[in-house]
Amino acid sequence: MEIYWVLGIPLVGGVFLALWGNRRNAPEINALFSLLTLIAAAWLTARVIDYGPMLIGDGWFFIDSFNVFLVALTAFVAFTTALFSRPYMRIEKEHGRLNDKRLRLYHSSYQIFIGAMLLALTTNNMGILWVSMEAATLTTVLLVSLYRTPASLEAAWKYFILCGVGIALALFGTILLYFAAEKILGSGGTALLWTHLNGVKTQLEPTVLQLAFVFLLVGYGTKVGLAPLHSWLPDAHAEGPTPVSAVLSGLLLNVALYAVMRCKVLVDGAMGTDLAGNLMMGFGLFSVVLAAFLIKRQSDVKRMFAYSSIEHMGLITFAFGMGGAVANFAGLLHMTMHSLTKSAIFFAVGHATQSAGTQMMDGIRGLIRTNPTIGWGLMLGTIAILGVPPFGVFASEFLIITTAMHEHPWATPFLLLALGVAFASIFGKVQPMVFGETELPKLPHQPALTPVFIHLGLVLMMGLFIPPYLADWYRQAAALLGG
Amino acid sequence: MLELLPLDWAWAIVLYWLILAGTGLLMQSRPRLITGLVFPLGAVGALAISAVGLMGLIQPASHFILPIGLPDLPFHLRLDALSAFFLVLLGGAAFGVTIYAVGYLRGMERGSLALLAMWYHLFLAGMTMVLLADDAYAFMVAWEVMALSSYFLVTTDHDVPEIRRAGFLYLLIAHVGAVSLLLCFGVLQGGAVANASAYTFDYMRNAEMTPFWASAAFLLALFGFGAKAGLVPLHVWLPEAHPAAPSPVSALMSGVMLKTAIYGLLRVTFDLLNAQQGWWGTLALALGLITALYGVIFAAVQSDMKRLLAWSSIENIGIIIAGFGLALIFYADGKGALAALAMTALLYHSLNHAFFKGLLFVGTGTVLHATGARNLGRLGGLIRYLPWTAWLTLIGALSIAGLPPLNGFVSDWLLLQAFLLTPGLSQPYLNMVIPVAAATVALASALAAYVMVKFYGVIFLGQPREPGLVHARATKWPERFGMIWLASGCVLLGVFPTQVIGWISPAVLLLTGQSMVNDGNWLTLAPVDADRASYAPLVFLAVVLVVLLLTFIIVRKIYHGRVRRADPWDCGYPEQTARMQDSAEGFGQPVRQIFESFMRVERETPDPFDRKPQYRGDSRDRLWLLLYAPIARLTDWISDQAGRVQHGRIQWYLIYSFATLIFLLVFVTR
Amino acid sequence: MNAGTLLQIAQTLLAIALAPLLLGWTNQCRAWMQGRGAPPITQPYRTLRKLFHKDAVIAHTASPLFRFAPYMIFACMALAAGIVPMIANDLPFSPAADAIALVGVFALARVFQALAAMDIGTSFGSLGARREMLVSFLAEPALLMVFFTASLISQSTELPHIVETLAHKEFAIYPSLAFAAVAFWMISVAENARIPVDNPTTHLELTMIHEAMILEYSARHLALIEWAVALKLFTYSALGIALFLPWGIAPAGDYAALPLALLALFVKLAGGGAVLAFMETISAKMRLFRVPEFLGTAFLLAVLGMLIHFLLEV
Amino acid sequence: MSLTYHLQIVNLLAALLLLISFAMLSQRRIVGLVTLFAWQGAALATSTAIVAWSTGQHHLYYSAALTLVLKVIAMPWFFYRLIKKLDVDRDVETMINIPTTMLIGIALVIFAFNLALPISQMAGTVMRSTLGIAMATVLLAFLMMITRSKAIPQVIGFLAMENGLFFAATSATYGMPLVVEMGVALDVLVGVFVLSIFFFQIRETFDSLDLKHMEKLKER
Repeated sequence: MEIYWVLGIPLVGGVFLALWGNRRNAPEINALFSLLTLIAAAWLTARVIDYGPMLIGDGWFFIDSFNVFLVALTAFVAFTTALFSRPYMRIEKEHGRLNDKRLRLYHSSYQIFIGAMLLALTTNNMGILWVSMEAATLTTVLLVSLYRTPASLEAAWKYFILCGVGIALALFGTILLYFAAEKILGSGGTALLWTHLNGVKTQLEPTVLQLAFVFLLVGYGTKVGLAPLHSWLPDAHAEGPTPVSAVLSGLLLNVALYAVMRCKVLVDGAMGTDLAGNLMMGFGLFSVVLAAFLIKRQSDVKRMFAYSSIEHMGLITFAFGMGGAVANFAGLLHMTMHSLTKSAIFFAVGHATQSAGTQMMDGIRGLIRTNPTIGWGLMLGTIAILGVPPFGVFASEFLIITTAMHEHPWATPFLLLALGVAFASIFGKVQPMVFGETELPKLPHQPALTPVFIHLGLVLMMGLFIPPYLADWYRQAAALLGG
Repeated sequence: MLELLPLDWAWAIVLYWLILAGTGLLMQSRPRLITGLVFPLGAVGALAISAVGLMGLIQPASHFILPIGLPDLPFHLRLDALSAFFLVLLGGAAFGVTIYAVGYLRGMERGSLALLAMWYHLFLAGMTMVLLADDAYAFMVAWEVMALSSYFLVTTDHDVPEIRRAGFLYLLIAHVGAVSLLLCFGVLQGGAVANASAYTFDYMRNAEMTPFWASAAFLLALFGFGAKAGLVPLHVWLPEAHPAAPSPVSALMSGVMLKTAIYGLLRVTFDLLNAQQGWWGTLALALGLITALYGVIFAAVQSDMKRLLAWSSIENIGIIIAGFGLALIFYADGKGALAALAMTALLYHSLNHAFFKGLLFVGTGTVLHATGARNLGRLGGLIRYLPWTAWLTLIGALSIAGLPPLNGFVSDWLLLQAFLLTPGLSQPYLNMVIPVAAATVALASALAAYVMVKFYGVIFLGQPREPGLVHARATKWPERFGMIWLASGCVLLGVFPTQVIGWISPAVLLLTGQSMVNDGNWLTLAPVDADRASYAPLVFLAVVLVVLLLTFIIVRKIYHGRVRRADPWDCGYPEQTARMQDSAEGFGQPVRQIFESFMRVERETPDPFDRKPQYRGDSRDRLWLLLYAPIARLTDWISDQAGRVQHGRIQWYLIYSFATLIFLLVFVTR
Repeated sequence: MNAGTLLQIAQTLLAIALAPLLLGWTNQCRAWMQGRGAPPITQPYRTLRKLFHKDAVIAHTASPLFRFAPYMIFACMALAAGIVPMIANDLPFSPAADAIALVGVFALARVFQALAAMDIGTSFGSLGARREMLVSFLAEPALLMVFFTASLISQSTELPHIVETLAHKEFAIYPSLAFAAVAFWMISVAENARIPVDNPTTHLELTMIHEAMILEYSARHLALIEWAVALKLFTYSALGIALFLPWGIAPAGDYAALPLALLALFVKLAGGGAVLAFMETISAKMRLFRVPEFLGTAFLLAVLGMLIHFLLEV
Repeated sequence: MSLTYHLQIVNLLAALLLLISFAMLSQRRIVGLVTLFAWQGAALATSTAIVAWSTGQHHLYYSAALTLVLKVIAMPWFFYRLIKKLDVDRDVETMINIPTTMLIGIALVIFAFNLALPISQMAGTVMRSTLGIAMATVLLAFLMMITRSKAIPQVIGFLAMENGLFFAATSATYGMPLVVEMGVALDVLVGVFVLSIFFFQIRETFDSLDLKHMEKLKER
């Protein structure tokens, strides 16, 4: 039952906000809808924790501990982002970068975007999964080009074309999947239901499945931002409004990776080899290294953190590729930590860029002097994302690296190199932004930094203490992923 | 009622420090309360922790599990003799320094004072946790908390670009080191997948390892801890970061934080890896000696007092690591007793260094406050204006120069004795070469004396080089008390070595399986065998004092004590100005001339018509150019190449996707 | 208060008393060899007496450390003299400090000397201190190597035990000690501020090392320092004797041998002084930056001695 | 027996599809491209209809109708209007010259067939070889997107890709579940709608639809 609330609220919200237009209280309404979604998601989560995995709507929706934790995460970050975007968008409007029309577009498609992601997470039908991924892409295209600047248009165009092509390939993969499945499950609706596929995965035809996986990996991988399919990501993150960047790298990437993982489970079952795992490890490693070296040469702060998202997605993909209880656990943990931390960072960065009036890092100096909260938020967030204890990101990196050390020692030098370079580059660029002399003005509005510190607080807590039920939840999910 | 083990006290104190950190932050509006209340309380904690350490030395190892950390891996804590010894070190030094800080930090800008209070106590807590941690995760967390808090302490006044640069360099190298430690633990934890209990040190102790992986683990550990300890060539951050921090923090970093690296090295090599192979020791010995020499040479040519002390810390770390290598060689060769001797020497030296380096750093802090100058060229003659500081610092300077009967000499002496015993080794090469290596230690300590004469003489003796110095005024009582504490530590450690070694022996026993035999009685120190060598500092001191008094009395009794004051004679040169004294550069000049090959010297010679000529000779670390600059260039080059990938043209991006797709299709259907 | 302690005190006092005599003797020999009229052998005593009687003149800028230093230096030297076996071999005090500690004592005295020199803040004071420390940090490792060679033979760093082994065990020829001896000679020349490293009688600004440090001292302070210098020379000579020609030093508890030992000591010292004077006459003072080479050679010889010990005598 | 005819017809249409893809690859004028795209849609619709009729999969009729409406009527018409409005009907200069593109295309086709061979062996459906053709169409469309440097041709390439997918879905696997196809169609529609918004925005910002103006965002 809750599931319909979870999916319904955002869609209703989207439509409502589209009609309501940008009255004074539109941002609050947006936040309200997100809150409701969060409540519904919490409710759903509670149900799943109590009763375990469940099929809803005669098999159209399937909730297990793997996707329910992503649902919860998505709803939560969506809510905090809505909170953050409230003053942020106000300030943007005062700066004259946005008008009512665009804000209306922003609010409604924000809700629809969230809805689409939730649908992608909860559906049991690989086809619907694809459809909702595509829907998410389309809505975000509008969000990315919100400013209508040449740069933002270009970014959106690249985003659209590349992800469109990717997603089309994913569709081909899905078709191949169906092609393999219908011989066993017979044609008709059931042949694309993940639960059914999962039941018969050992009988599926390996040769078809491996082709299917290639298409699915390339397809959804484009949205995950795995190198060398990542080219759209930095542009889209850098040119879109900051709340959008936050949800893009905080949520959308996760959802895409979720899709990949669902497919991987099937393929592993069908082939019995760890081909899928190896492919993912390769992609992951390459992304981590390439991203690290690209970070080094960034001058635009949002672009830099976009690359860092690529790096972390690569790390997660690598972890999932290794498979095994510990690695999967670490991967899931890292997913959570990354989306919390990265969105927090984007919040802080957003206000920083507003107060400086530029995204160029040379223009942002000595935040601690003028806006201490922003400064500390950015500093702590950066430290957290760089994997420095006691923040949670370190916990997952700890597990990933130590596991890699005895599973695949050959990979560790690359990981080290990448982590080192990334640390040097990011920290070396952030430190002068936060510390030192400055002539930046203070922000006109009180910045909305509660989300930042809520996120960082959670991340810190997870680094020192992971609540038992949360841990069990991760363990179950990790077990589902197998590998 | 339950009786509390030392361990319970220990982590209770950690908690207490965390709370203090919180209060420090909250008291932003009341700076007087921070200096008047928070820091004294912190000092009490330090005293308590050293008491806990003393208890822990005599009691058997105790375990405790904190219910935080990773789900399957809560924080395992353990207090054994080794941790206890380093707790004593930490507490002892930190107490003096913190008391000192009470006076030092008065009148600091309130916002940064609150932050400082927070990070300071976090720093103390982090170091303590490092010593208590008994599993890889807890250790890493504590380790990085320590690094992070010290980073924020270093960048306290971050308006200065050099300080920002120093902080960045520090944190970067610390992080790289930490990652290699992470790998080290990954290796140690061996093949055990999927059960987090494999991350506990208990598991690692009993893990079976092939020599190859054991060596890998050792090298990783040496790299990681070496990066923290400032082992050449990973030392570059140290001379930048330690001077940058406020003096009490510099004192803690040099005196205590570096020792946590030594602790980790001992823990991993002796406790977890059980010191299997001799060549590890040889490597460590060589690196240690190089570090010692390198450090002291650069200390001799510095002209910034805190930077000079930082370099001298590198030297001392080098000596300690050399002792570590020696102990390792002996141990791997099955010479337990000798290993115990070397181990005692290195632990003793760590303890000593904590005290005298702390003392010297706080001394410079006072000078800095009184004069506002860090450059030796602007100081001089302060013994007249800051008598307390001057005399107390003199004790520190003499001890670090390794002069009897103070503490620096004891550890040097023990170390040299250990070197002398190497002919007992089975490898012919080692027992020929190592006594020669001892000469390096001797050279290093002799140079240390040179450095200290320069340091002390230029700051406190002679005539003031700046007219303003005559207004330098005396220090506040907390500062004095802190310095007295540290100085008396130096003296006592020097005069009662047998008792101190008695305390240390449980730690030595834990590491080497034997404790150092003391063949002497309560006042003579005689390692291994009284006929070999012995040293009785107390007698020594007594005799010196007696002769001193006798001479004094006789001279005064038999002859008169008349004194006439006059201008200095100085070979009858008519006019004397302060600028005629040796500048710091001048004093370092012989060393620079002899060891010029190590450094890149940038000279500024004044032109002949300059009324107020200034000579500046700046000696730079050549390793920076040889090692770090190329790495930086390489990464830049690679990232430029990577930059070409992000071409900007959508067709290219499509081609990437296309190529990937085709490649994968070929790959899977091959 | 047993005989050993008495002997200990006696020896120390003897050293203190005789030290200026050795100095006087050396000067006399040198004067003869240079064909000058020699001062009487007791000249140093007279100088000391004269100095003690004078009023001390101290610079305005002098700090207490300046006045404290001479006593400290003198005490250190007396201590050193107490450690080294000269006539008898059982010194109850010797366990308090072995050869390495002896090096430490010399270092202590030197540091105080240098600090005191810097205290006034004259150009020459700091110049002298700098040069003194330079010489010392080069000499110390070499000296240590010499001691190592000796103690590797005798398995001990206790001077009495070394003497014991060399003099009273069955006689053996140690080629390593020959090298060590030469090294030790060079070192002690440097440490005692003699030609060719330094010239004790010059006040030529550009060359002086030790003299530059004590320029500001006068009267009793100067006297103490001069005495300490003589004592240092004496101790070094005794040290050389104990290490390289220890025969004649009375073994522990053998009081009958004492007179003979005393006689032997006189003879050896006289010889040593003469040789020192001779060397000083035939050699010229070297430039300051040749000193590292000089001491480097000393170090090399000491190390060679040790290696030879490993090759031939183990 | 009658199925063979259908089979032959569908195969014929498949071949036609492939041919049209090649034609698109070589077509210079945008209007021509749109026409070809319309034809491709028509072929697709017919084949779908035939499959539906021959196999009695009734929901395929819907998708056939959908295809007809969307890809044969709506979109081409829309594109014609767009081209008129923005008047961008000029020769499209390609990144690689046409003959080379052709050669690459042929290589791709061979590759696709070999790829599909093992699968179509085991294909339970009547239409064995169609999967290979579908894959070839997809790849060719991809190639076309790469070679064209103007916005509209790129989009048409994108849609042609969609066609290939559709063809695979319908002929190789008797169509996906209806919901999915509806969803897909909806997405395509929305996509085109979004695109049209784009075109105008791009046009008014860059006053041309040439992608050369959109190469600012890169590592400099």
